[in-house]
Amino acid sequence: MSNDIDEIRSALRAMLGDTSTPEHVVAAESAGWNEGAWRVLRETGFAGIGVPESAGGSGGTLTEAAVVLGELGRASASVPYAEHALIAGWLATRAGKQLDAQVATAAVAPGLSVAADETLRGTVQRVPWARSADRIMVIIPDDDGASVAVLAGDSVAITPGRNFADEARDRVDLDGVAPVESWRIDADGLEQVRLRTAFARAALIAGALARVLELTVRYTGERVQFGRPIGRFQAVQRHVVKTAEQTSLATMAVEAAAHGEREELDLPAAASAKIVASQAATISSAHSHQAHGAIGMTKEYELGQLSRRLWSWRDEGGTAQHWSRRLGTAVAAAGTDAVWPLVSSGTDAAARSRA
Amino acid sequence: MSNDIDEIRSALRAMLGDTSTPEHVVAAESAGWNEGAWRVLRETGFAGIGVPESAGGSGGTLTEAAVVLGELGRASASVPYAEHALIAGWLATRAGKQLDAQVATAAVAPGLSVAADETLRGTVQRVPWARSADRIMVIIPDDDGASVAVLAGDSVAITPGRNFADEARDRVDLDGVAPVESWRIDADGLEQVRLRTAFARAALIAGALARVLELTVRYTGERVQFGRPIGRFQAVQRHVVKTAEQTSLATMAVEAAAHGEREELDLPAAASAKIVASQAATISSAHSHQAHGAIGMTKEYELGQLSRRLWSWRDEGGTAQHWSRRLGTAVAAAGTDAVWPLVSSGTDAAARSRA
Amino acid sequence: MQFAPTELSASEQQLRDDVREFLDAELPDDHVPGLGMAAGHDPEFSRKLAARGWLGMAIPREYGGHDRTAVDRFIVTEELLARGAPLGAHFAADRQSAPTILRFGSEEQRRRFIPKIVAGELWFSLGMSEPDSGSDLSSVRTAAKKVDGGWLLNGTKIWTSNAHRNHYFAVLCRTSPLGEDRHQGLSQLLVDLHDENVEIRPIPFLDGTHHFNEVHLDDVFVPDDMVLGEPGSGWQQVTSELAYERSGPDRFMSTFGLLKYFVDTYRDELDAQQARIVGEVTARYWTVRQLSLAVARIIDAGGAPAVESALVKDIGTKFEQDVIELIRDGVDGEVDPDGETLLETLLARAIVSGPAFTLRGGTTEILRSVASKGLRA
Amino acid sequence: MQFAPTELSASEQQLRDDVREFLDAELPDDHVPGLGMAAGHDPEFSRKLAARGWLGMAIPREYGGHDRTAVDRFIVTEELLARGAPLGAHFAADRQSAPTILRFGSEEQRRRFIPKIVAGELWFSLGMSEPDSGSDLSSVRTAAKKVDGGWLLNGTKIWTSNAHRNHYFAVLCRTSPLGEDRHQGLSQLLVDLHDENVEIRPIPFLDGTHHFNEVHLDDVFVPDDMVLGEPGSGWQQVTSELAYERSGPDRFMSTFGLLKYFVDTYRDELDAQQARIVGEVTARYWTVRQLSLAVARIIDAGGAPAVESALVKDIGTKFEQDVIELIRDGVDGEVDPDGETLLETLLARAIVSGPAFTLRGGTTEILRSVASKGLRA
Repeated sequence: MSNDIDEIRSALRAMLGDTSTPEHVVAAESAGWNEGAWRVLRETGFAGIGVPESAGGSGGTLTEAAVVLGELGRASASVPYAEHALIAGWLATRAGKQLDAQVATAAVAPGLSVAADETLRGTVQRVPWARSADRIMVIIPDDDGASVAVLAGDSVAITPGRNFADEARDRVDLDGVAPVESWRIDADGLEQVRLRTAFARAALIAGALARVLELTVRYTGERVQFGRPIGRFQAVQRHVVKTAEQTSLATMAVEAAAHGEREELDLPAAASAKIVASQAATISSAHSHQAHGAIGMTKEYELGQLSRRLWSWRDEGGTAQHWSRRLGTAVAAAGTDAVWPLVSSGTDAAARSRA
Repeated sequence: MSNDIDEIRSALRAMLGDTSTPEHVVAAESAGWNEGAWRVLRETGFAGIGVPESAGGSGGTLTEAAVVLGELGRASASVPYAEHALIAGWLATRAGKQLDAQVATAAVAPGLSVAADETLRGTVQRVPWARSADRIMVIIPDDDGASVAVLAGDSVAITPGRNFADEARDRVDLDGVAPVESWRIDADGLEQVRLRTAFARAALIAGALARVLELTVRYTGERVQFGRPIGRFQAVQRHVVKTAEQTSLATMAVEAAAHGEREELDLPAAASAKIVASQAATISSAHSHQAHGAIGMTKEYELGQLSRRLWSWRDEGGTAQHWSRRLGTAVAAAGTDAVWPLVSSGTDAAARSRA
Repeated sequence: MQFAPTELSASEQQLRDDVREFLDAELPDDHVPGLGMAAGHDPEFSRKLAARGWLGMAIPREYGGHDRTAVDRFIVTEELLARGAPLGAHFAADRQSAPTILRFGSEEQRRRFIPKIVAGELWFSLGMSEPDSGSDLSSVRTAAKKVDGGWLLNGTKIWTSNAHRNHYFAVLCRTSPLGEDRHQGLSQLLVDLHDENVEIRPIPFLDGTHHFNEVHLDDVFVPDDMVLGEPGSGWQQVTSELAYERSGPDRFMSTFGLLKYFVDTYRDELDAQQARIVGEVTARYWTVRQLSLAVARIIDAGGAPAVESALVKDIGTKFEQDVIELIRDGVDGEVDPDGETLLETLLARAIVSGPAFTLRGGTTEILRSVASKGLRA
Repeated sequence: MQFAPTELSASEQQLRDDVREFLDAELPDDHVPGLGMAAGHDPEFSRKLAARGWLGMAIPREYGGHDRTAVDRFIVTEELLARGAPLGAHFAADRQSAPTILRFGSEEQRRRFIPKIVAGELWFSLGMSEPDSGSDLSSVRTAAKKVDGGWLLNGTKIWTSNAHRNHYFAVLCRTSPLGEDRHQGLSQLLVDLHDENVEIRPIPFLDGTHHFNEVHLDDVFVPDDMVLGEPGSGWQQVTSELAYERSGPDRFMSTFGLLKYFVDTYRDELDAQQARIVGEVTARYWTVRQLSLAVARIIDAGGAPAVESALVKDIGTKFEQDVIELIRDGVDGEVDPDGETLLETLLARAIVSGPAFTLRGGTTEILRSVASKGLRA
């Protein structure tokens, strides 16, 4: 499996080296996404990682999915992989359906109402990539779980929106839209959607941070001030080391949450991944920018494009604060004697569920 | 007035140089207070600063009181000046009474009940210096203000307690005690008690921090490692500068809150002083200890005795968090357009009250 | 350290009231506040301020100034910043160029430039940084060669804010070759940004906006009388200049609007955590402001508060960043760069600009070295 | 950086279960947890652990050890720390002295010391620091003069934890005069703390408790066979030794009890802010622990994770301090050093001890320099 992972990583890195160049990243910010990169990811099957082959995907577990997300984050590649494969693809598979879409996106949509004739009405804010999606999956939570409805992209009204990196986060208005298809999921299914959304953003963050660290190490090794590389100054070393530490934490939290051949994420691991990654995004961007000085504040230099993603992704899928409250409530409910078993559960989800 | 202040400061510093030597500080930690220093402060009248001469005090405003507190904090002098003069003395004066006490202390005591015959029953936790006080003033809040009752020190049961610096913070149990005297205060009076208590601890903190900074500058200038004073290393400079910054902030907040010939403290200024000073205590102690290394962790070295006081005083009189919530609630209630007038009110309490 | 709390005199309070009244009248109802020094570049607004006597306040009357104090200037500045007023056209010229020319320039330079700056008619950029010279100013490579009647200037300056809008900039350069003492042989030349041999290229900011420029100087002829002071005294000039710009309200007020509009948004439904945030931020603003004001008083009393300035800048710029994180915590959700409320708008811009607060005017690392040495003195 | 998540094997899980069961049985109901390495010094407890095979786990069987892995040792250690078990008697000997003697000592030294350490019968202190030598170990002044059959040792060691309770300590000293290379001519001597020429004076800790000592060496005779390895190889020994002690659970677990007893105290009335604190601390523990465990796996695979160890120590010790502040924030009141609950007791002790976490075993500043260089390699 670790060979597979290395292969996926190096193949993706090469592919994104061609399709998510600085020019592509700039162009994607006008378009709201990187269509070319997505097309290649689809053609090569990487877009289907995490979806079983039986359901039209490329197979692979959450570990492989995290590798894909890490490379996408690293390359600032604005593509709907998380929504298409990990949410929409996974929900369809779970319902025994094939997702027939070039670009699917998905969003939890508490603001929608379902009429007696099953048509949908209302507004969904900040739907990733909606303008480019031929299928929009809305997940409408209720007391027993949620209704899932698949909408045709051209059946809804879209108002473009964006995040800091100019990735599409669009408003979707539904005025009595009939879904292409719909079904029910239970509360566990709804929780998985939320955990997967958080996890996916954490994995993107970890990938971006690895690149931020490389840039910071390189820049501070090359930039000379007062006759020597600035990386020789203790004050700058502190920024580099803090960046490395946060990168290690985010990466470890993500990899450990996905570790094993698991199909499902659990709350402690996915929440921890998002909490640690979101905090790492904040701390690392402060230190890496301070180490870089003014050059880091320019649009051309790669650090800025990564920072703008980090500032978006730390909040998307739930803030560190949101997940901390959820995790803390669960820990307290489990009780005093469950705290250490949970903390020391490592990659063992079964140990967490017993805690 | 500033001449007066300089005189008070230098006279006190000399006096405490004799009565709060390292040996006295160690002895005070066994006894729970520094009786000798207090006796001299009484004899010389410094213990009465902040209480009008007409009421048996030495006169002076909150600015002079802050100077006294600053010197006491700086010298780690464990004496009941804040409680004796600024709370008990002030409450007595306000009620037109003379406080006849060698050592008075005071505490807000929500846990006490007053019987029909005016006797008191219940427990007051963590009363400063109770074991040494001949008069204990309890302030029992209710819906309209509070009852103030003066108790004889020998009429109550005392269980010794302490803070981190082994300053007496005793439990006082009342089993149907008849007060020596009692009266009512209104809600404004009760609020002043709380603001004065917070302010006094902030002023002690500011004084202690000034000394922490001196020690840190001196130590890092003298201690040699790798062939030069450690203060030449950027990493150590950062600790020194952060200590200086926090000292400046705490000192300014305290002095500005007291500035002018005011009799009363207002919520924004007193709360700000305690918020800023309590946070400064936490931040400075971290940086000063890191700059000092192991020597700072020993009982003999002066830094430790200051740190243990800072770790106590930051919480006593209300934590930074407590006062932040109170101040924040007041700011929000005053409304959007009042925010800037309040922030920019400077030393002008009238401007704050208009905000 | 010599910080003392200070109260505003009656005339200072009057000045403040006047500025507040002016801003109430001048700023439109739909005014979108700017973030501190990065606020809008509005020549008309700057001229109106000048007409009220609020530019060049601490400049002598003989150069068109108003002979007022550093505290008066502080009061006007903080009121402008509190409202996010469009001070971009005059700010650098007023804060830095006019005092520098007054202090180091020839009488002719003073008469030529200062009255126009004070009138809000002449706008300056700063020309210190270079591609290979950031904190280490003595390593600048831009150089001027002596020619008949002046100098031929070649090199590249970078991070030049508003060069595309302003009239002049002061260029730090070598006027004699690099010798043993790196600090010798530097000068500042006052260069017309509209000169045909000056090429200005935008450096797009992180979010695509245009503040910074790269300025290429290709055989720009600078007459002798445009050398600031004596040739070779550039190092002394820029180091004292850096001290001017350190501790004013522009070093802690950039994100004030976040507090104001946070209160505006949540005041009726403030939860305990949000109340705590409002209280903490308010307390710290109140205190930092007093420190900054105390420095202005020291300057007015003829003091040289170098350590105090450095400490206040370090405290203030870090605080500006802390405010962003504290308010973001209170908002607790996705920040929409196209958000509909002023709070959302300001927060989004602050997040993107925040890293620069501790870089401009000398990085935190350099400041701490200055402060640390001063504390031992 | 080469951190990889790792799962515990069935036998590792069994070991953990065994340790948990042992601690449930051995720790009394009224056990007051210690704070990490500063927990109680209880020879009987250490001997019981030894009897279970849980000391010297990674030491070869021929020296009385158990030929187990760094991960096995990690598992035992973290379980002990999670319970605040009294590991003070054996901890330094087991973590540091036994592996050092194994690696650098003579065969005779190995046979003489290691089996007793592994049995929990022989306790070691560390003798690196001196009054004038903190982070800069090469500047030690303690010196040994060659005499017939051994060395005469003179000098003073400081911050020697538990010297008043332990049997031996390894003294870093000069065995040949300071030359051009400061790192040459240093050796470690194994010194009997009960020698009549060794004087041990307590250095009271901040709160009056006794952990530290000053150890005076006045013409202490040390036989030749008590020089660790070859004379002159002390520098290489201590620098590699520092790497051992960097990244284990003792670097992030010292304040774990705060989380546990915070949950215990507030679980039924947790407000939103407290829930947030519990969640954040839990998430960070879970992640830091995996990093530390990953280092143990690298060691077992024969790797040399110097950078990883330094990063984990920096992360972990800072985190131990952060936990104190986060939990203090959740308690929000005066902390009573004589408080009645375990939460109060632990919190008070943690506040007083906390500053030491980022000092012991090499300060943060030194670590960052190590890590920074490694990241470029």
